[in-house]
Amino acid sequence: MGADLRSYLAHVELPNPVLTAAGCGGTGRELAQFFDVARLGAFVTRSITMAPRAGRPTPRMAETPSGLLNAVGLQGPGVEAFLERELPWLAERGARTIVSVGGGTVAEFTALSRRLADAPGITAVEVNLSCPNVEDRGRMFARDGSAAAEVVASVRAAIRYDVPVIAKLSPDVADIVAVARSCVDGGADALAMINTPAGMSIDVDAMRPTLAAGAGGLSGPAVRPLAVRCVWQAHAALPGVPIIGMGGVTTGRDALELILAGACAVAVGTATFHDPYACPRILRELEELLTERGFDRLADAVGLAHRPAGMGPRGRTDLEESSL
Amino acid sequence: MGADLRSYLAHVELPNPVLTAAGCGGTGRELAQFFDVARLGAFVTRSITMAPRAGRPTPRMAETPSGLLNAVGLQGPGVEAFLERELPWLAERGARTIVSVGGGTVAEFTALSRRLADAPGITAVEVNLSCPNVEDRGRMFARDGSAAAEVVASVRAAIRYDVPVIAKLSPDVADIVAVARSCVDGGADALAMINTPAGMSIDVDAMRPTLAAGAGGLSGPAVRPLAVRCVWQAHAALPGVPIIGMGGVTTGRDALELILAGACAVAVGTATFHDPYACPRILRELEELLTERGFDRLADAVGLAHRPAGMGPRGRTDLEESSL
Amino acid sequence: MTGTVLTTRRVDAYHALTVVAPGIADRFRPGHFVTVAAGGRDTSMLTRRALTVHDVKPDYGGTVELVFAVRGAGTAWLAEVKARDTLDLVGPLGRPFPLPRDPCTCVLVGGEYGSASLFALGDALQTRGCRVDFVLGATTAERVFGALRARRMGETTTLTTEDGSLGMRGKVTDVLPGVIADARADVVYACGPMAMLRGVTAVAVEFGIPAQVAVEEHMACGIGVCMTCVVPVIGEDGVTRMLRACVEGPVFRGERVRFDDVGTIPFDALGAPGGRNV
Amino acid sequence: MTGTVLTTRRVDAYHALTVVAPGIADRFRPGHFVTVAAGGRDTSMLTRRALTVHDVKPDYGGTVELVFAVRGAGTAWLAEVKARDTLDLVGPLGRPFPLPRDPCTCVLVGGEYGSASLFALGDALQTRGCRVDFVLGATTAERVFGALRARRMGETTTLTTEDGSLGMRGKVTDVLPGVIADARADVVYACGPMAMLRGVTAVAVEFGIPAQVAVEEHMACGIGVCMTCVVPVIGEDGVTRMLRACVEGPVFRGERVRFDDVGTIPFDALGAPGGRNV
Ligand SMILES: Cc1cc2nc3c(=O)[nH]c(=O)nc-3n(C[C@H](O)[C@H](O)[C@H](O)COP(=O)(O)OP(=O)(O)OC[C@H]3O[C@@H](n4cnc5c(N)ncnc54)[C@H](O)[C@@H]3O)c2cc1C
Ligand SMILES: Cc1cc2nc3c(=O)[nH]c(=O)nc-3n(C[C@H](O)[C@H](O)[C@H](O)COP(=O)(O)OP(=O)(O)OC[C@H]3O[C@@H](n4cnc5c(N)ncnc54)[C@H](O)[C@@H]3O)c2cc1C
Ligand SMILES: Cc1cc2nc3c(=O)[nH]c(=O)nc-3n(C[C@H](O)[C@H](O)[C@H](O)COP(=O)(O)O)c2cc1C
Ligand SMILES: Cc1cc2nc3c(=O)[nH]c(=O)nc-3n(C[C@H](O)[C@H](O)[C@H](O)COP(=O)(O)O)c2cc1C
Ligand code: FES
Ligand code: FES
Repeated sequence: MGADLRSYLAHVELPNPVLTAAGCGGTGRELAQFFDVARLGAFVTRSITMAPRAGRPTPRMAETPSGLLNAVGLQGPGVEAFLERELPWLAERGARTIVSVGGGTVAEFTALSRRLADAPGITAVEVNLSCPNVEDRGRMFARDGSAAAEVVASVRAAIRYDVPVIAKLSPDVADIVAVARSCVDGGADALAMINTPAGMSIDVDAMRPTLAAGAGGLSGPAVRPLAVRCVWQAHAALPGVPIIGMGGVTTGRDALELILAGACAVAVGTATFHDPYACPRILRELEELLTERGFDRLADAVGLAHRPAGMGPRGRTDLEESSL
Repeated sequence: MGADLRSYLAHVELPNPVLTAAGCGGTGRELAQFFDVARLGAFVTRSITMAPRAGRPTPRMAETPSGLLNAVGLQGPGVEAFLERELPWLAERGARTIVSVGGGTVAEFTALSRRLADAPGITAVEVNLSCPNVEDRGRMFARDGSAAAEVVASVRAAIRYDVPVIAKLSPDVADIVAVARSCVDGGADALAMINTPAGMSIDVDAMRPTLAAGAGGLSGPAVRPLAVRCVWQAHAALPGVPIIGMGGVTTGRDALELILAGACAVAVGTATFHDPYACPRILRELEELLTERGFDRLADAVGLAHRPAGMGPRGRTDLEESSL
Repeated sequence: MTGTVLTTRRVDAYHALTVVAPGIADRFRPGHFVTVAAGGRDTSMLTRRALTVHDVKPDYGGTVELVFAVRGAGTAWLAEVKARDTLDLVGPLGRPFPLPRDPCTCVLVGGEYGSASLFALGDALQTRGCRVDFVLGATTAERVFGALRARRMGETTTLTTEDGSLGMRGKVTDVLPGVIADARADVVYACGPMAMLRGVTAVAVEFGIPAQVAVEEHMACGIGVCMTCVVPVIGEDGVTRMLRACVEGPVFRGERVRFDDVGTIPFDALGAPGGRNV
Repeated sequence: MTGTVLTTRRVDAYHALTVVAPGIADRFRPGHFVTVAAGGRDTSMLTRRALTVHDVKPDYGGTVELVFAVRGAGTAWLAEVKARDTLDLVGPLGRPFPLPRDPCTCVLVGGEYGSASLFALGDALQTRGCRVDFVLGATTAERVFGALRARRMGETTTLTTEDGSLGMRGKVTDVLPGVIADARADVVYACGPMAMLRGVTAVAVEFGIPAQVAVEEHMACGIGVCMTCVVPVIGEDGVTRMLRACVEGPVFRGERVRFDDVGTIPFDALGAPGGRNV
């Protein structure tokens, strides 16, 4: 008998804690050739925008040591096409769908959330706060606690009360806890971290930036130490808030690292590019690791690495970390 | 005939642009077994503090994918011992010495700088702004532009006018340019970036943080995309300010990447742990790359990747980038 | 999806690997590609490398042959792979070359290692009773791939090199009009660098015949989930969309690819910036 | 500093590699270690692995033998190295075991792979006319390294295993007092896990004889520049300092190492927090 892998985002139960990361699982159809998307804890969509978006010019990717830079620019068909062609397909397949939303103004987030409010088959809404705020010289919402909170509040107000709203944060801020706290105060039911920090690579032969867009977002194992640190800090400061951890998870051990730091669910992005079966494999590996360590419930492992020194390996279980 | 490799930190000329990174070259004596430290553009010391410091408990290091986490905690003998035993030895050897300074309060930075002011053989002073500000609940100076500027101003006031003061910044802020600008306004003659962003690793067997200190600083190739981005942004915003680029430089190509992004000198940290000869090797490789690309002067390559699209590879040379 | 490497060899400027991969060989159709993991365990290289399948054979349940040039760290690693090593492959991927329903005359144009995908295609076309003519080109002789095989298989084979070291001096597009005219070709198939595909398409358009071209864009996943490999392509409805080369291509109708705009977002593309979008 | 691997073999629970490295063999003294680059080109592993030099031989200008247990990714990679591969080594590093000026009786204590460093030491001691007795221990029989060689070389050899599968059931410290007493030992040399070194030191202190112990701390550089490998050691002046195991050790006088405080900064160490420091 394996461990009980159920994970809770506020009151919403997921059968297991392994999700796709936003923008890394296509529409779901592409992955369905490799495994049944209903086996995911949830499928997280790329960030959906109001209107169709063509994204950034190519090259959109550059490989860096243990990392990947991308500048896709939220290419997508817009919310109407998403609701018509993508969401119903996911629902049909029995996938739980977390819809990631992106926008350039608070008004746009509001409009988008209203459009999603009545759509059936949405398990949760994830707010991609790493979008440039066009009303603040393109500064990312995630870089500014109050702007982030305003967006979260606008989404929270528009979305049905029983659909959790998740605030997705970037690590490149001076104080991730402050931003996280603002978002929770703004109504976020859960946090997702980390989105990609801004990075850049220069082609020393062409003597120009490798990406057409110049800068891009860094993902993959290179950023895992940043992700673990952010999850740890947020969990320490806001122990009651569920956290979806992500950033460089490629194995069950990596997933467990984030869980021990305080994540109750884990999303897999770049690893899927290398291994299309990454999500189900990581879930299987995680389950084995939990069983090996004698856990009956995933929830007992969440945040366990925070237990004070000197306490045994399971010292945390009675703290009801699982009440997330 | 190789390219002219001279590099300028304000008015101070260095024979070449390859430096050790603070805290990664010991006292200089350790490296001298492998190569002549006078062949470095400059030797940068670990961050010197007023009093002796024992640093953090062990384990102080953890390997991460293409990265290294460290939590050494500025172990060192204090400024008196430094001036007595370390600086004279470097001067004797003919090394140009950039003294990195660390402190917990503005007053301490001031006192330290005064103590260094009269010492002979100091080529420049680098201010390690990634120190926790004990008067602001341990928040790093580098995370707050005005605190950083205050420290820089206090050091600048104490140090002789002809010794450049370099502000060393961390990437984990929302706006590196804002912090850089504050430091320049506070009197910094040059910038050094990047110090290590905060990261963490958890031992999934012990189910505890791998480092005794919990979190640590992430260095190595994993962070190079962050370093390139920071150097690029700072150079774009402050084109006249010399930048020492660092973060994951392991080869001449990596060094050239930072130079094309806008660094006029490059520091090598973690790479030396893997290859004690890293600095002279990187210098040799850099020289070859510059020659292959037809550069007569290093200065012509500085920031070259910023030239507008459509311009030839050397389109920037007439912009007098070299007047740094 | 790991396969054992059966043989490795050098073919002029290229490396060729034959890998036991029945699952891929079984489903292979000409124009398919695979992605290969480079660097082994603990590598710092995260992304797979896309390589066209050159050939499949029934040996050992099914093998695939890959032909590649060393470009960066990943292909340098692949070049050092030895027989009996295992290789991690995903595939077959992409939309293969569409085959004509009725017998017709086809000119197959290959640039550099791009020719690698043309021989399986030639076989399939000939099986359907098509006439096949080859035009292969490269910068220099040792970078022309498959000249011998083309000569054996093609009704005619024309070679070009930019330095004149093999065949005609010049580019494939210099000789293509003559080959199309002589063969009275009905369709052109091409694989090679973007600039060549653009030229080949222009020639085909001039002759009023379709061109089927296999494009190359930087790919991070090869399975359609990352959106990094997009190319501006005009749809049936006349609207330009940024389509993924890995799943909506790599083979496109040449006339539909906006070659001049590759590496940009054309202002009139669906969702281009400046419209009413975010 | 690359050397060609001459032979690889398994020795019970351990792997042994012999590498041609004249520059290291020449300067070797017992207790020295080397650092090895793991993972090859394009690896994601940045730091070298520290391994004690087990043996040096004059063959091929000079070879070094390393003995190691697989622990994590780096040693797993090393375990797959084959003869004729090249290995990137730096060394010899560290302060070797100090040798007594005059002939005396020495007990050499090794735990797990720690015994590897004791045979070259035993040779050197015997050359100086010393008597050498061995005490080797491990958790279980196959993790006791070098029992045969110890038996050939030592005046006496006592083995211990925690599960009793070889020699006495128990720890080296259970038998050490007897061995010291019987041999009337003048000095103890030890290499092995920290807990064992602490125990050995305690026994030596009880007998009033010096212990020379080779410690193990996590190392990022091995050459004294990174400050990650520190251990609290009491100086001649009575002041505790955090000393680098790689250059100020790995061999320390056991009585000077504050074993109970390893992994902490003792409150009375020079520059400990809470003093008048930053
Ligand atoms: C559909 C398709 C089929 C291909 N078939 C072949 C073939 O049969 N033979 C052959 O030699 N080459 C082929 N290529 C090109 C081949 O994928 C690149 O040469 C290779 O990925 C370069 O990897 P690298 O590690 O040597 O270079 P690096 O520059 O180190 O690669 C860095 C990253 O960029 C990506 N990348 C770099 N150049 C290209 C490129 N041109 N296309 C796609 N991704 C790139 C790599 O996948 C990697 O993720 C094909 C490309 C595509 C898209
Ligand atoms: C002076 C000295 C001599 C040693 N001699 C031997 C020997 O002869 N045989 C042997 O089997 N082992 C020896 N060790 C221990 C050996 O260095 C570690 O087992 C090895 O580094 C683990 O690497 P890994 O990749 O398997 O583990 P990982 O856990 O993947 O290593 C991660 C990082 O931590 C470091 N690290 C982890 N454990 C240790 C450790 N115990 N000591 C130092 N660094 C560590 C590694 O160098 C690496 O940088 C010695 C250690 C020291 C300090
Ligand atoms: C190609 C690519 C596209 C992405 N698109 C989105 C997106 O649309 N919305 C979003 O919130 N995050 C997006 N991300 C960020 C990921 O969801 C994730 O936060 C990040 O990649 C770190 O996880 P990883 O290291 O597992 O990839 C994208 C990442 C990549 C690599
Ligand atoms: C072990 C270690 C110690 C360091 N000590 C200092 C220090 O004392 N002062 C400082 O400003 N930076 C210190 N740094 C940061 C480096 O100077 C450098 O900014 C960083 O490591 C990035 O460069 P790298 O990737 O080449 O190592 C240290 C880094 C490491 C790895
Ligand atoms: S390569 Fe990822 S979508 Fe095409
Ligand atoms: S390992 Fe770097 S100082 Fe000892």
